[in-house]
Amino acid sequence: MLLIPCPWCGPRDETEFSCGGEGHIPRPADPAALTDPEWADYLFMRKNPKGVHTERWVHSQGCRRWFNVARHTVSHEILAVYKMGEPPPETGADSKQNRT
Amino acid sequence: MAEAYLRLSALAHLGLEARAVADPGEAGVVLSERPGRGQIDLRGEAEDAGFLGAVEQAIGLALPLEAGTTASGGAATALWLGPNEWLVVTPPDGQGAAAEALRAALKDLWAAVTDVSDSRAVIGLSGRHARDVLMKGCSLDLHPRVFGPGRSAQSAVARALVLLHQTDEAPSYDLYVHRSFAEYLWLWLEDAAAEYGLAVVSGG
Amino acid sequence: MKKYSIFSLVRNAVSYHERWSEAWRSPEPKGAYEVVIVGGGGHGLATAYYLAKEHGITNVAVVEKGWLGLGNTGRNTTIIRSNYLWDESAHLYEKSLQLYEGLSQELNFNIMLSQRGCLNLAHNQHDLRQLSRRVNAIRLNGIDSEILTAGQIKALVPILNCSPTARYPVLGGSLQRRGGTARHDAVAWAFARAADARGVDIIQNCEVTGIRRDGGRVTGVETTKGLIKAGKVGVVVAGHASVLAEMVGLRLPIESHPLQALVSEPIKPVLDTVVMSAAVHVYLSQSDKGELVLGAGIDSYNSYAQRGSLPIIEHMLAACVDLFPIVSRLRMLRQWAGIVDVCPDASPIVGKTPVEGFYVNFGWGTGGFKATPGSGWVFAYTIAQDRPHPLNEPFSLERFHTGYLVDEHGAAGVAH
Amino acid sequence: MSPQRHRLAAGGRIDRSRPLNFTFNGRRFEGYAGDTLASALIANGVTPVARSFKYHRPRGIVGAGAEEPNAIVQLETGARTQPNQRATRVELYDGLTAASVNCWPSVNFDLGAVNNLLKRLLPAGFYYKTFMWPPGFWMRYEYFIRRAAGLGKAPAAPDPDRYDKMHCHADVLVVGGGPSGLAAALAAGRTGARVILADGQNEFGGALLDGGAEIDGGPALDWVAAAVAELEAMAEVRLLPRATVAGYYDHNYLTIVERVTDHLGAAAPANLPRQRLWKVRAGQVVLATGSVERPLVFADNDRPGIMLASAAATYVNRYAAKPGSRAVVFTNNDSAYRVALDLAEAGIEVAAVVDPRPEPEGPLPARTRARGIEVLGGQAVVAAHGGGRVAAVEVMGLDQAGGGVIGESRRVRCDLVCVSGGWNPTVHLFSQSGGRLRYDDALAGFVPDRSAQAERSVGAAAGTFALADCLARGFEAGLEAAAEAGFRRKGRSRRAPKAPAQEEAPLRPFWVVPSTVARGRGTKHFIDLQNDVTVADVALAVREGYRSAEHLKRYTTMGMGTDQGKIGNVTGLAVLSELVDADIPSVGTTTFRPPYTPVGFGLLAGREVGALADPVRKTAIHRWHEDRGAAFEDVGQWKRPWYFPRAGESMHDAVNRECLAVRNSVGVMDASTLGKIDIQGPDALRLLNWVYTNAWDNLKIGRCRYGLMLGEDGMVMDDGVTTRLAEHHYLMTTTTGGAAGVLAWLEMWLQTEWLDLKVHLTSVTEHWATVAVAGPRARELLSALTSDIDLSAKAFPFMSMRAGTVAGVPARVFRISFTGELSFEINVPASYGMAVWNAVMMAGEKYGVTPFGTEAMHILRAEKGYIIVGDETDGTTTPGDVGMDWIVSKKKPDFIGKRSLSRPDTAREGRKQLVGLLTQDPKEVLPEGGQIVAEPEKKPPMKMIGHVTSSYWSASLGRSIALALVYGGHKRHGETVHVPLIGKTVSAVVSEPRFYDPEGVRLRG
Repeated sequence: MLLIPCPWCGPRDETEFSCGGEGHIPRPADPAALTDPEWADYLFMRKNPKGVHTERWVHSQGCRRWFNVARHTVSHEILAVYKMGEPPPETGADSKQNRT
Repeated sequence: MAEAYLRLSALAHLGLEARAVADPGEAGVVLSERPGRGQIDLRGEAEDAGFLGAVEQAIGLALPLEAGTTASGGAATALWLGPNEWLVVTPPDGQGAAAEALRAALKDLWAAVTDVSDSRAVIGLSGRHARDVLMKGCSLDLHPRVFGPGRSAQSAVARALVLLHQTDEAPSYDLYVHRSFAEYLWLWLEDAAAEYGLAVVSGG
Repeated sequence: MKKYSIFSLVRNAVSYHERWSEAWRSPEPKGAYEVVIVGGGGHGLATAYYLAKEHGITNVAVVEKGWLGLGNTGRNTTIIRSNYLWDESAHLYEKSLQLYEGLSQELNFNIMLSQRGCLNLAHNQHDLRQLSRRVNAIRLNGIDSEILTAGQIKALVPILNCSPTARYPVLGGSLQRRGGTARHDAVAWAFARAADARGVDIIQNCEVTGIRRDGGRVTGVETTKGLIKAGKVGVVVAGHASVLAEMVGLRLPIESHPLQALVSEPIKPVLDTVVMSAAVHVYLSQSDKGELVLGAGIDSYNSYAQRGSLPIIEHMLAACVDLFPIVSRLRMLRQWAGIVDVCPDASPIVGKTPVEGFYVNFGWGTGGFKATPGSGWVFAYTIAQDRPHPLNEPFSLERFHTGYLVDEHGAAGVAH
Repeated sequence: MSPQRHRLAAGGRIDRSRPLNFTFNGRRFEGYAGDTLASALIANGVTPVARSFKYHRPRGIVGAGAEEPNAIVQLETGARTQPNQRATRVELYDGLTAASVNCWPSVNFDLGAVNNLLKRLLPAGFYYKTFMWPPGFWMRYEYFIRRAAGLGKAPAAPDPDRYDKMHCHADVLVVGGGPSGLAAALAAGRTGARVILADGQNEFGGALLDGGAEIDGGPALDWVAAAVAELEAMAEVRLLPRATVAGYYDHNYLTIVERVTDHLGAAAPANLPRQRLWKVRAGQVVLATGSVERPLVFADNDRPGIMLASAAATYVNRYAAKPGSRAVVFTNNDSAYRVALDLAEAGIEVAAVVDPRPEPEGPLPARTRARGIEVLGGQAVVAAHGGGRVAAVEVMGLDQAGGGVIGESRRVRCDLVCVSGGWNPTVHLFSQSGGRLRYDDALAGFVPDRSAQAERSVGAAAGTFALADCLARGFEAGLEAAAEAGFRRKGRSRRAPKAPAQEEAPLRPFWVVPSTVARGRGTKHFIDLQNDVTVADVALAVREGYRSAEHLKRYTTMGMGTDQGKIGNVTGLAVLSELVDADIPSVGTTTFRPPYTPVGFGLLAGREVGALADPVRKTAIHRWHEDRGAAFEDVGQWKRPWYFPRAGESMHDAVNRECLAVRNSVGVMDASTLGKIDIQGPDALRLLNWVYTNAWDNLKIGRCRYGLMLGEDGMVMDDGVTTRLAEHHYLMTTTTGGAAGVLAWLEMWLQTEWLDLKVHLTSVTEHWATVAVAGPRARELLSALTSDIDLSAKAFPFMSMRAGTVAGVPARVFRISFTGELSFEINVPASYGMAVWNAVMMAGEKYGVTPFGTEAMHILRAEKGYIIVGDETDGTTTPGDVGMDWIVSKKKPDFIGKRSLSRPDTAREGRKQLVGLLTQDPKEVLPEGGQIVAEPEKKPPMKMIGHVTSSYWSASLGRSIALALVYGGHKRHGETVHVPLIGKTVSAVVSEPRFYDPEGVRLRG
């Protein structure tokens, strides 16, 4: 069971959180201007890397705050936790590099 | 305010007052319902000194800014809920005046004052095995080195979300739980406490 | 292929079983094939078999990075059924079930298809409405399905807690009598043996590291055993779809999650039916060896590790003990997880891609095992004919652009 | 009762002053406190104790711990019966009853043993090759196979015991209370760190419990006692005996199974749980899990009386029980020489020590010879003889390579064979933690290599066997672990415990003994005793291409038994490596998965069963409903009153009465479960415009508006009424089921996307109780309860809100309607909910006010054609599909879900659309979920054009009504469609989905 360091509450069990999937997918500014495939890309297409994944979590049973997590999808190691709006830290999150 | 006799606490139907004993004796775990507290959900910018000052002015309380801490002042206690959220707990029927004072003080700021007094029931848990009972359903580290008097945390106890507040060294705890989950949590606590001996006391 | 039968068993007993031959060869890869199938799980092996059998294409290699059949093929809870809501799914899974029904004889390998019935429980009024909609749709699609009352369910599964005061009371259920289980390993082995007998090369311990292209056309695969040329490449990799797709720059609407399962210690028979409860995320059956086989819901986060989180198991077993009180004193012997590739509509992607000669078959989520022969059958057709069979046409990648999704969360929401 | 014939007169850790009675296979025996069931059976000379899984061969006790493959018993009877218990792990208590599993009629005469005669027909995987004819007959064969399979029996009744769970945090968790673990715990404990020491046995000491060893110049057991006493006195140390660490999960999360009362039998105190699951988050872990001896494999090595040498020593030394009277020790290493000496010491004749090493030298062989025991170097036991028990072994010389036998065979009479093929470090938990294993040639076994988590292995688990090294390394590891967890040694340092050095010669890696008969011809060399997997089975698997360790395991079932192959797996790998001509590390080890030993389902479920299975959420008015005999329906975790039957009424009667009351007079409903979200902030309006399909700009203070919320995929997600309370203050309501989800959804957007929006959201669902008063006389009723709210249609129009006092309680009253009638929803703080409900009931008495439940509510809204999210929508339904294009703003440039609505399939004509259905026979009520066809005469597969989403008997209309989603439904009004059911087809006409007061006159009245 993961131990996730909430940026506010500190380390808590995974069960207190909800996973919001891949992070850093901004909502398109003008969806009407997008083609159907472009819109589908925003809606559905995901990196799903085998390696470091930057994803969003919310401390749903605690302070109810959303934040970003960089986590390895094989070792489950959490490499970084950072707030919404902040850029991902350098963790080698390029999936090509970190295929194991 | 309406007549108090019209009110029913979340656990009134369990007949806890009738079960209450004056002296818990050898019981390892002591439970009570602590009804009627005023509760206000307060939102505002923790970085804004103006907000903090206005709150202190209004209710005589410096809001706790560190996660998991509490602060008391005036007649109220504030529990940290999030980086911009607190639960202000007042004595019974104190929420109206406190909310008015807060609203007046914060009217020009981006803040929110919401009376949630009936949202949560409060269950008092004490006795020498109080911590053991909590550990059965709560994954927080409650060791005195980590979680002592004055600490609070939102977490889960079994399958209910709970705002936990340790009120003394004994340790004694107040468990704030959403009203509709209160009966479930009470029954769960009774079951978990069975191993240590249980006494119900009056918490009014 | 030496035929398996009771007679061959007796004959070989005389020679102390020293004369059995390999079930499949382990050849080194040739330099080129007409078709390379990436992924030696059940679906990939079935694809190769049907390419050879139905389309006469035998110059085929199946490349597998590890040993065949040890991914999700060997990690699922072996449930087979075709009781899906939408026509598109119902027809595809029913094709698969029909192929399963003759598979032991066709492949001459006992896959132990046991059509002991698959029961879905309803615990509230909403469940009952959904169940009725599903059963009516399945029936009108010509597939067997029936609604059972709580009383009929109690008679069928005596160990089920049917008390009206249960936390999750059993208000009714649907039964697909043709549903059941099969021996998962045997399905992979049987397809491997039969494909091999038709000339397919099964190449184990051969990991694909790149896809060769010439312009918009695929020309082969780079592997740890060297370049293998092929005019057509079919990718059938559960739990690794995104990794393979990235090799040709394809972005997928897929996320990979752990799906957990466990078995109890073996006990004498107590459960003859497969029982599933979507509401409480429990599904269980009893294997021929006597183990109760239980599956849970997926873990919420992306993962390529074949392990999951304990709370999922605790939650599932609590519901299970409540539904089946007598299992409380049984014990969990092994727990594990598979990696399931989940699409937003809980339906697979089987078809062509923008890259010519590059075909994909993945995203079966939690329900791949039951689809094994059907998936292989339609995928072989798609590769051989360079166009989807009507059965898999709705399951294209383009559906995510048009919005024509096949939303099977109701059927697949609880994993199987 | 027979005396304990095989009990030694003195010694052991049993308490001879506390005899205990027990029953095994119907016979009564006596043992002592401190015995396990296995040791008591040995003390009574009981053999065989079990039959094997496949061939039903008689079997005896092989081990003394968790590794036991054979002695699997059914413990107790009735509701407390427990299948598949290892006799070696069952502590004896007075009155214990146990029986062998999987044999009939008895363990001594088992009809299943016919399989042993047929064994040549039953090689590994035989079932894959047969039972295929005639087609479709598999399930008939399977019927018998299923009945033959399985070990013990499940109880027939619910479990009367209770189970507990405990979350726990530790700086250092030490797994295993042998010398290494005790030393580690002492070292860590002395730093003040929080330490947990868990051990599966009833007392700490591990292998030291077998006696003999020396620590710090005295008997090791004295040191153990002192160490335990010191640990017990430490405030931050938790000692858990009878506690097996079962699982090692991500981020140093481990589970421990504590057997709290299992060893007490009927004497177990009623207030204690039977078992407790400790869920430990550990800063650091020290794995001192020891090792398990492995056997040497020879022909018919499964005969009762053949056991692990260490187990024999344990029975003699710890339990004072004699596993035989004349022993042969067969070993490839020095450790079993100690066993030979112990046996001799206990008065058991040791006929010989057989050792494949050509010239066994060193102190232990020397002492053995000095004791007068014959040591047969360069030789091996090639076969065992005997039926119910081993009677003799055959010993032959080995050639240099160990691959063949030489010389004459010698028959040695014995009733006990103690085998030792070396030791496998218990690396299960290490492997579970993700750590990588390494094959150690000297040890001929796998040892921990690279750690994946904050953990270290010590002692035998790390391949360190000498006691002195175990103590030193354990102590050091304890200090290291504590230091990494932030605790340094305090005050004067205390030295590690010391033990005298021992000299041992290296083992000779040796797995399967060759014999004069080709393997698999006539005799059986067992690798996996529980699953009856032999060397010939492995050879067959390899021959057929099942060459990976994992294929081998699955094809032969090796290691898949309840013992998980703890003693046989490495041997199996060795045989495999020999057959495929590769070294052991390259054929690999199988992955160890949790749990280490089986964990009870009931324990994992904990107390979350029965009444505590899942929270039952109840409203503030629930008790009233209950007292009035309401029938409830589950909506999520809530219990909602479904209908309120009066005496003698059917559901149908009650619901009709409730509906008519609302249409004709007044009804009252508890609507407290609807979600309520308080929205405050200058950007509240912007938020509403983002998340709802319609525009909110012109909503006046005190007015309400209905809103539809979509997912980003354009599909209907939730709906509800939102009220503007003040300039920047709104109250949103959601569906009951959507309450938590909608709040989370809004928060997600605010916190992850629209960080600049100044809005605060607070759930107030639980703060308010909601009493909905609906019907033409609602106004009259309410007017008796309020003096400060003008209820007139003009002053208080439809879709508005007024604050005031109702029944003396401050309230918000919303004039909104889900029934189509004049309706007021009174919101009061939840603690007043019951009082206000009662006041409404009293005030309504003269109007015959009728409480109504969710069923009547569903009918009333269906008559009006109002959708219920989840019934008329299913996650694939757009606003247009349910005829609600009118609420989708064309002017707003964007809102959540807007873009998806213009995708080709979403915008397409002819999608499933909401219609009404009126059956041709007005008495016929369609079943909900019925599928609709246009051509009923066809046979399946039929083309389905839609389905019934809601269907009721409408008492108000005196006929049935239904809502349905039908392809192109909006253009089908007036068409006749058909719903094929079992045995009949019902025809209906497509209509507008509004059946009652379509102009909405009543609700505005």
